[in-house]
Amino acid sequence: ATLHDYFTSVIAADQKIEPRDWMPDSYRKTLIRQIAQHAHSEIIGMQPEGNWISRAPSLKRKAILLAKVQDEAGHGLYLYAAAETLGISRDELVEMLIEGRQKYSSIFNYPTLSWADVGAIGWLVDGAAIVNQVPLCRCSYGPYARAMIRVCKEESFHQRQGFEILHVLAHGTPAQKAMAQDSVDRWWYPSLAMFGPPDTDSAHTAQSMAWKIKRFSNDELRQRFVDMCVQQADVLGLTLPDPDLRWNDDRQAHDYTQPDYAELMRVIKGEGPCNRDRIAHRRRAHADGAWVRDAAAAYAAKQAERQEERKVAA
Amino acid sequence: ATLHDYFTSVIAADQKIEPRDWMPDSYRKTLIRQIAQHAHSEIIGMQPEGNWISRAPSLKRKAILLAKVQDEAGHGLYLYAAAETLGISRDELVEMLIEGRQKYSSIFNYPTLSWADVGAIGWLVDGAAIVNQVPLCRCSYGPYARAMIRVCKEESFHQRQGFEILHVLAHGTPAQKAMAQDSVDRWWYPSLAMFGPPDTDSAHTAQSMAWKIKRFSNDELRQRFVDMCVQQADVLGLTLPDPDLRWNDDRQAHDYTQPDYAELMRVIKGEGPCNRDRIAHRRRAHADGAWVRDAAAAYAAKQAERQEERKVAA
Amino acid sequence: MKPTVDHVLAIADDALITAQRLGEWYAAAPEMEEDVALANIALDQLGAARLLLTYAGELEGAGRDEDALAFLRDDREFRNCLLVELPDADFAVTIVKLLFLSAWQLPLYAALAEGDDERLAAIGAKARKESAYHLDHSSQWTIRLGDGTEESHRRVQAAVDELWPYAHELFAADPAAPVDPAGLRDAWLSTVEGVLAEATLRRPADGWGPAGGRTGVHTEHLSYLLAEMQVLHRAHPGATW
Amino acid sequence: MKPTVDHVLAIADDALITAQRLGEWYAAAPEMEEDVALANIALDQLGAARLLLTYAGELEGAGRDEDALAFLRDDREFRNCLLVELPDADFAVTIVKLLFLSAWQLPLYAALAEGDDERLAAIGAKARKESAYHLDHSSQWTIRLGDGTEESHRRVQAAVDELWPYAHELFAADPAAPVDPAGLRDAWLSTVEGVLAEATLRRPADGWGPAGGRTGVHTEHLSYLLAEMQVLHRAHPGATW
Repeated sequence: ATLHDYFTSVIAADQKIEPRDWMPDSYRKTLIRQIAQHAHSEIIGMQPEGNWISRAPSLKRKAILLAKVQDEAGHGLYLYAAAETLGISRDELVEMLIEGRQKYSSIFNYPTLSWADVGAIGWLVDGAAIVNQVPLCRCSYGPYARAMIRVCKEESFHQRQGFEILHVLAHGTPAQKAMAQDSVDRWWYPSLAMFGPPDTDSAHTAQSMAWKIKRFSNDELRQRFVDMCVQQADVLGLTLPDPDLRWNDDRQAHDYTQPDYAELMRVIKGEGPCNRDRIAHRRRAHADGAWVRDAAAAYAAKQAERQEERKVAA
Repeated sequence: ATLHDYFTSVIAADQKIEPRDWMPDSYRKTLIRQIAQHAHSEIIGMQPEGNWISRAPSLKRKAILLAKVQDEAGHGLYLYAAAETLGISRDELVEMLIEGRQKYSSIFNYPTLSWADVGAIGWLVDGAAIVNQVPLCRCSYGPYARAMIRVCKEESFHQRQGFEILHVLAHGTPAQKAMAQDSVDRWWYPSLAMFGPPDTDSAHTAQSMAWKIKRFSNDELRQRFVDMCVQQADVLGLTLPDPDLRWNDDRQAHDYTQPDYAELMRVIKGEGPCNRDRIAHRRRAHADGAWVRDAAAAYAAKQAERQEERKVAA
Repeated sequence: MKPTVDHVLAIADDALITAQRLGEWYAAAPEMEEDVALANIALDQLGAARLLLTYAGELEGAGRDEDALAFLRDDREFRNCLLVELPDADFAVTIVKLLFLSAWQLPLYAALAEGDDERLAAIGAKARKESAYHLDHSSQWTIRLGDGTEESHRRVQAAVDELWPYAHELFAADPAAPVDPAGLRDAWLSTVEGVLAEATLRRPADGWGPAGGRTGVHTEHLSYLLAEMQVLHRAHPGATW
Repeated sequence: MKPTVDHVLAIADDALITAQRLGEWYAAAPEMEEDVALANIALDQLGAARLLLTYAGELEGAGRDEDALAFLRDDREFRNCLLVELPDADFAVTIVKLLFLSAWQLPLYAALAEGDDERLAAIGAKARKESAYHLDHSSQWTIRLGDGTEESHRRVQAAVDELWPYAHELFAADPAAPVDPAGLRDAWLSTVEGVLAEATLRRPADGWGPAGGRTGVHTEHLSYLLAEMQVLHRAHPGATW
């Protein structure tokens, strides 16, 4: 049997490919691209929410938000580590991010304009991420699947926190309720767009499904998300901004208006409201921190040298 | 008659020394030091008040404050111009300021902690400045005397504006009135200290008086200021924070508690609350603006060259 | 027909936010003369903003004066274009923002001065003269920076490239406006292209045009600006100053 | 005897303002691991602040909870030392501020943990463990920066020089305080001097010691920090979140 046959048989048996295993180059590349994009999304995703850390309206909310943004940094770290098992370094990946050669989730190119947006991101954006990611816990590549299990556990915690923020607002003062509704109005369609273009236009789906990296199509996942949200919006007492949203008894699912995919393409291309700010922020942090990283490296080298000298002397 | 005799006779006749006239080196140096310090004070003095431009509580107050800070820049400019008539360049003077080799009024090393401080600076600090400066309108050095006439006119306008700010606060809500009183409590003694050490300790007074640069002693001016403020504080309905302040019928003046001159000396030495911030701000502005000044100079040189070429070609 | 409140607020908020950003330069300009000039321009913009806000408040008829409108609206209620709220990262950005804005305000105020609405005509007549000075000042600096040193050329070109997309929002067609902004684009382009050419600067290609300011969907920067601008006024509800 | 409200507020506000400053670093630390670490420390400080503010509110007995104290006092009512409110101009400043603060918080919390007041003892017992981590983290970085490159040595020495005077305020004698700060100076000095020595850094001379924080006379920086921190809470009086 060839290496390729072995690879195929592992996939067919629903078992895991591990870093030590042979894998086709295109499988490796697809995974690197996807995991990196996922890691970048965690890192860039710190910005829109972090924007409200300094202004969180209560100390409890400030603590929860700080912890959430910290979790995102943590997710970024272990996703980069998962990507590194595929033979690429974090430094290379970060370089590709700040040079715009790799993408991150387009949703983070929208601005957070109010505190309610922190809630909406938790509820809708993290909600969509979970729908996307739960199947990835069974992904064929072991390190990615295991990272996803951990990420999903924390994400569902974040999603509940976001829901709770909106719930409090929606049951608060009229101004708070308006803030919550405004936020849902702005985040609904961008969240639907997070599942990517419709299946008819999706480039990578078939191969990824065959490799069991992907388990459901974009449209299947989007539908699942819509059905989930309708119920929760009802509990919140907020309206999803789609007049054509309704239960379809035949399909046993909700009919809904598709997001503006042309807008999605524009945002992916770089023309969202915040693309430049997000990348500029990352670049600035990277550049401003260079002297610190250099210092840490220089100190570590000196320490190693000193230890070497001590050994020689001993 | 020697040049020195002529100089002395002009002074004696209460006439003006002009830039073209011979003058003793020490007279020139004294004037340069004093005018430069005065100019620096205008420039550094923009900072404590400028600190409230962005937060002024009404648009009208914002406009008045912007205009005032602008006036200070203007005062700085014509005071530097007056110093330049003595054969020193503005660039040299600015250099001495940011290197800490020349002083500015120590009062600007106190922080502006509330909006009322904008009022207190106008009322007390500009008030003290006027008491100091009105006699300078008759100073023996012509360009300085003329600059002072213009400065004093604007300063008395500023002083009235400061008084008005405090008046509105003192007659406003309890919180506003408390803000005004707190501000007067903090600025009173530093304002008294603006007149310098007591006459018994003052180094430059005698010679400056003889030269008619200075016309009254520190203590005379300070007394005049106290007497003026007592009356105005009464109109404001605010208390000057000196329990021993009272009318002395024999002296036909108010007795009052001297400011803490040891504190004044510490602040002059550099140990006021804001000395470092003020100079750091000035340095940063100077450094950040270097590329702009370079560009303006380069452009001017190019233009001159082009004009030269056009002349040659014509 | 009277102009709508939102249309007047748009012009007012452009001026107000510009004044606020310029006010941040106090005691920090590259030259002392420029400290004076920037404060002057800030004062002009603030003056126009006050007249316009007062008029907007009267049109609204809900008893809001200039201060209520300036200090008690949140960012979603502000109608300024995004251009003016962007942070002034350096002097080049400040100058190019002012160039783009004043090259728009000048023909706008001129048209208002000739328009039907008496109040706007009076405000326009006053403000157009000031705009002419703002345009001249920012043009001269753009030229000096563009045709100055390598460093200044690089910086001002970067500012032009960065800000160009935000200019599109200024010209979004709105036939119901007192002056339809779409009609101002030719005058603007001819002014700005002339300045850029003299400054030896490259005119960026048109393309992406972020918008939203006129409907209250701003950048993340505006709410910080307002937090600072409004803090004192809001801390003392009902007080007079 | 119960501690006074002001004494508890002093410790609480130190922690709260520290958390607020550290929170500004989100997504901007030199390394991603450091993003995690700084958020961790911010969370610890915030956690201690919340317990202390709650206790201060109870001691005051006027019905103010942690949020009322955090969001509805103005800068003249804050009791934190000046050190913690200074802007974090670069990473070196952040680290040295944290070094100076945690080398003070650690013996303070340890002493509170052994003290008479049960509430403060419980808070101190929890917070001292966290302080030990903060001190370790900031010490390690101080050493790395001091003994790293020429550039990092220059920067961290500048931060030490700049901040040293502000440390004096921490030790102003106050025999009425739950723990007299004057008694913490020896432990602090021995810790900090040790770290500076290992970091090959010069220990500045003592001298000027700006103060005022404990009586509410702050630097000009604090009111800006509070304007941002409090803006949303204050915009919705009486709302719950």
